[in-house]
Amino acid sequence: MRMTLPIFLQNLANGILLGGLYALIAIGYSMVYGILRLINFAHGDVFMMGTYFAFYGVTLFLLPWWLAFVVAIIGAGILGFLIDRIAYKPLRNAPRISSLITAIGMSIFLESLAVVIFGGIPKSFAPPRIYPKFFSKMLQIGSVRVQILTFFILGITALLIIFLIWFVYKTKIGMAMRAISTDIATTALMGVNVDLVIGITFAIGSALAGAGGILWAMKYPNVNPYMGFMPGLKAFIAAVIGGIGSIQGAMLGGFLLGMIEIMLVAFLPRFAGYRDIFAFIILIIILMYKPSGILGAKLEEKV
Amino acid sequence: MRKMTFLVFTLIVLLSIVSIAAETIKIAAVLPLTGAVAAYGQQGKQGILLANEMFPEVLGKKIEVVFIDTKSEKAETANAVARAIDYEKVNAIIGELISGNSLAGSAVADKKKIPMVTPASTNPLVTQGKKYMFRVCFIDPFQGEIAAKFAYENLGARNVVIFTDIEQDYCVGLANFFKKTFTALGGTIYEEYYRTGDQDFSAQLTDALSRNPDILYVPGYYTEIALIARQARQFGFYGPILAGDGAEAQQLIEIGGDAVNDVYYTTHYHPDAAQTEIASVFIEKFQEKYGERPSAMSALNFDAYLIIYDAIKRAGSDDPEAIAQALRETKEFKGVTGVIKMGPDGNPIKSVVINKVENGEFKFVTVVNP
Amino acid sequence: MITVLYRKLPTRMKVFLTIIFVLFMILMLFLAQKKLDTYWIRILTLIGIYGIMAVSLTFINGITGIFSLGHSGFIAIGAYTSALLTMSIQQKQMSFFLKPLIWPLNSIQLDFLSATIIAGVMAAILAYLIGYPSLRLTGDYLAITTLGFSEIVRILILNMISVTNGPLGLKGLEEYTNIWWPWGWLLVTVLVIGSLVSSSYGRALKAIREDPIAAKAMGINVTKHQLTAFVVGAFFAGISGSLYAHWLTTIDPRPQTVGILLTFNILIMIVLGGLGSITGALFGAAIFAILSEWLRIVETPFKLFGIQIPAISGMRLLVLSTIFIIVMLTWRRGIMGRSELTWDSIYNFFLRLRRKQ
Amino acid sequence: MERETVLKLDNVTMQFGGLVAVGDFDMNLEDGELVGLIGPNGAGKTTVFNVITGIYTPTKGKVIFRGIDITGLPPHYITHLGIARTFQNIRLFGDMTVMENVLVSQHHKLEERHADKILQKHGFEPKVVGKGWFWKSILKLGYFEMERRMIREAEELLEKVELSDLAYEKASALPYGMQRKLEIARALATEPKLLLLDEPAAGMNPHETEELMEFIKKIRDDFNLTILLIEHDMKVVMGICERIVVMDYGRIISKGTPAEVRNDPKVVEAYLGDGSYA
Repeated sequence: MRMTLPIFLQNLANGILLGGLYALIAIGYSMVYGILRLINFAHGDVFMMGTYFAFYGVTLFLLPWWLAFVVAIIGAGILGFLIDRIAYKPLRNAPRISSLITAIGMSIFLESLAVVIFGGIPKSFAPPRIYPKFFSKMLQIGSVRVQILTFFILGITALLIIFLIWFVYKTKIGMAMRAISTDIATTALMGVNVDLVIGITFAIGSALAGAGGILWAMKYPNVNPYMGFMPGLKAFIAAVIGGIGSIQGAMLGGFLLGMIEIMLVAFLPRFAGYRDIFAFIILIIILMYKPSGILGAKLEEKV
Repeated sequence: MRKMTFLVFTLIVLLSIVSIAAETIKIAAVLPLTGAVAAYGQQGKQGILLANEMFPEVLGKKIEVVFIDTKSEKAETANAVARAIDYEKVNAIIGELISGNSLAGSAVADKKKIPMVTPASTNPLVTQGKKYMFRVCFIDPFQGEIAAKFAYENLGARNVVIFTDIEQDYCVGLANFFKKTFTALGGTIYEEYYRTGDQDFSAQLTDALSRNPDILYVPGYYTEIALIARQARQFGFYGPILAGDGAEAQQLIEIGGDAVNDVYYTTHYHPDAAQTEIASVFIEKFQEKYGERPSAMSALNFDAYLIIYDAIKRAGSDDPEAIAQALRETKEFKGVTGVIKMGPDGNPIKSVVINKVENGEFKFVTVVNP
Repeated sequence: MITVLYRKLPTRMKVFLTIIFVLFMILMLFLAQKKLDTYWIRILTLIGIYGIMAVSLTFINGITGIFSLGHSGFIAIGAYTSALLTMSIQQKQMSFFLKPLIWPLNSIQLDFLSATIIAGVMAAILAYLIGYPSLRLTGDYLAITTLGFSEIVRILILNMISVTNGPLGLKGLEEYTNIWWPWGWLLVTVLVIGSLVSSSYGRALKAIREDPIAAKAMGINVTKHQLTAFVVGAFFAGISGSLYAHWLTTIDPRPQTVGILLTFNILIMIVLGGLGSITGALFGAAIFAILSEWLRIVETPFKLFGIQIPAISGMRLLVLSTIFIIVMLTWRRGIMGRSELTWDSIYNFFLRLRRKQ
Repeated sequence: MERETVLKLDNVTMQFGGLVAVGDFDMNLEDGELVGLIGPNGAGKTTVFNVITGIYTPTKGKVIFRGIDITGLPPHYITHLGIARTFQNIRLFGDMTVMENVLVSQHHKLEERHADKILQKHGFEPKVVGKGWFWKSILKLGYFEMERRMIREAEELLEKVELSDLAYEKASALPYGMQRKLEIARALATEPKLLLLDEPAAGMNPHETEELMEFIKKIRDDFNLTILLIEHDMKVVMGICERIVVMDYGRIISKGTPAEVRNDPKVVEAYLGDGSYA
């Protein structure tokens, strides 16, 4: 492959964009895992649901696009909260594997629910029907062509992450979240309403997934009930790479994974078919040799 | 105790479900209504429902279509066909759409000697060696060959990049047959690969466009074609994109927007090239019923129903053996997707239509006869 | 403390009862084949195949406590291995038109039994290679790693066109899998895994599930035992893959054929049956196969309490997954929990009934 | 008469990152001794156990058991060679019966041929009974006889520790005191020469503690054991131990007979300074 500087820069831009989207979804995974040690398999499906909410907000309820997006993000948050209340809360004291199995069940449930409610035919999430055409305009920066959408997505991603870091580190609930992730039992003894805080964590993580879903659909305008599975899995891998349980880690992992995927396909186009293998191999190597990820804290079992 | 009450309640609900039955000629439509390729199943269902509405009766009996979902899975397809035959006692079967699934299903139908017509499984193996398996679509080698000739002769292409969806046997097959013919004609080929569900093609496109292709050949399904077209235009490729019949769906234009202008594709029919009367009626009624243009998938499923209907009428009997015999003897069947003469092995001999997208509409380009 | 006496039947009696039961099952299957229509025979056959898949997964997941989500990978390897071995040379030449099949696969053809056994062995070898590194992990990390491995297997199958025919899959296999092969293999599976579980090895495996560190301290080579269980489970998964391929007569690397969705289905079976019980897994497999078919009613127009409900596709999976979640929330033990339905337990059940009277 | 040295810890150091959990630890246990290992919380007592039983490999130093260098051997080897332990927080196989818990501890006699070779090399009696039990278990060849033998041995053991009545109860259903006892029984079933008890009296009332002390003395004599015991309850330690080793911050600060240790000012300081013992 002839890798010239412009082509490299083009791929860099692509990588950053994909990475940003992975990062948004990965944060939700990471937050939930940090608190409950639960791989929330249904996270990818909340991502899908959020996109559908936005789609129907615009097409069925005729909301302006920005309002529909905000409502959809809130909707995804509420959905996440409900999922926790219904499916995970009753299993708080059960073996961790039980929650994992239930999460898998929840994922299948949400997918089939979407098939029943929204139908199996993919919906098109494209301008001008859903959002203004302005976003899909191309900007020429030197030799690199970038869509305005890219800046929008990166901007929103950055904004959401800044908000999240403020929330986790500067507010009372954020403090409670961090306390729970260190020691759930002690935090409960301190008089913190653990269930509420966990519920809020789910809500925020899910809202971010919803936002990620909408941005994803703006970039790849194809909405279907199964759209959440692969990005969900990839985001989980990103969270593990960065160090699961850590918000900064999830961001770092997301950007890294997005970049690696794009660059590998760019440098070795023959191996595009193996693209997902790379992600899984990275996952396995990280889990084997540094399960705490790049930024994660070390977890050890006491004998 | 609460658990007990709950269980009893569930049992009552389940037991009070009663299915409805009636005296009719039964045709089963074994389709992927959910799962990975639900979109095709749903489009197919639209076509069959319309056909059933337009031609509800034959030999004085009502035709009842039983839709059976396959979840886009092989095992489910095989079970669904067995269920259709033994439990629903159908006289003929329409389905499946995916070649691999049709194969699993046709093994069952062939053994039970129930005629089965697949609307869209284009792999040659589907009908091979089976006496009761038919199709209304053409097979991959033919379509790939026509596409290659069209690219070389009509579009004047000499340098083509093929985007192969390595997860779809349909796509790999088409790409393969295209490659054979095109290189034989003297053109050069470069290949890129992707997988169903991929959303980002920027890496492949950056590589592909650095080879300055005249056209891109993307014999995949419409979602990916639309995304590839969008991203290709963003990267500054404005040449023609050639595709197969998997491109034909309203979603191609919805997802692709302006980017899919100049997408050519080989397919089964076009309203403007309507070789049959039924085609224009079909399009009109379809738009009336669903408010959108019919896709090739709907048209092919419509034809699958219609060819069975025609066979029953000609056989003068709803006996599966007689229907199968009549299907084998089909000569001048006028369907929506063209005039079909059933060849040996249950493969139809029919013409290929080439369409293109222009300003958000599907336009007829040319028709190639076998 | 009240001690409930647990009586055991004499071994000879149990062996006798087992033989009677097996003969009875053979008779029942024979009758089924004579009397039932193809549809029900297909479901019965499928129950046999699912049974092997479920028992082998519950042996790994439920009894040894290795939470593996990689079962579909072993099934895929088994399916492909045996399909490549049983296909006729002519059939292979016809199918592999993208790239020719590599030597020596292109020039051999074996009978179904040998092909199935080799399929199991291949899956077992793969399990050894995967298990060796990944069993250092535990819990959900292990789950996600095995899931990753099964996905890697699938993607490799997709890409290694000169061995697997890539996305085109293998088509036109002989339909060897009648009702006898799966049920015969199921018997072997249950006998072998049942023997292991009820032996000292089974106790060691359960001990590892309960507390791996304590098990180590009691002299058990945890890694070796886990690996053994993983390999044995994979062997039978490979067998089931062979049966599955020759039942479908075609196999391809789509996610819904041999991908994560298949693993999820098996997981539903063993959770319904009770994670950690062989007999439970069998019940789970039967319930899953029958319920999946029976629930088709909810996808056709039907009447509920006299109200007409239109056909909605996708309802089946919605109902199944709802049941699945409810089982997890309210009845986590499933049907059997971790207990087994054995002659001893049946005997004691009747003893207790009598004592109550 | 000079007694055989059962266990010798030679200059053992265990470091986690920069943290020295155990430093330059020397200890000799002689055949039949009952020795207490005490010290404030976090002194590194359990780490010593983990080093002896192979859960940790020491950063430096050697562990010699009956003349065999067991440093760095995996835990199951060490158990087979004759060291058994209990845990501070009970770690029974909760979902299995009392009988099964004990039977699990006999499993290594079917399996550990490699460890058995080490035993034979050092002139001890082999423990492994026959070979190929994996296949024999599947095919049920000679298996029932073996199973009967294992059950008989387990029954005898349960008889000795007075748990026979509860043999078919689930381990997790036992009362707390019984669980402690079962943990010891399970360790005994591995046929150890050296038994390590990690806070056996934790959570017991005075009456139960009294019984436990008798029980420990009894099994030492019945099973011919050497016992090393971690305990916070000074009554237990002072009551039954012949020798006591006191640790603080990973190092030995005092050792000797109970009377000697009790009067050692360093010991008093360690405990008072820590404040955990009053």
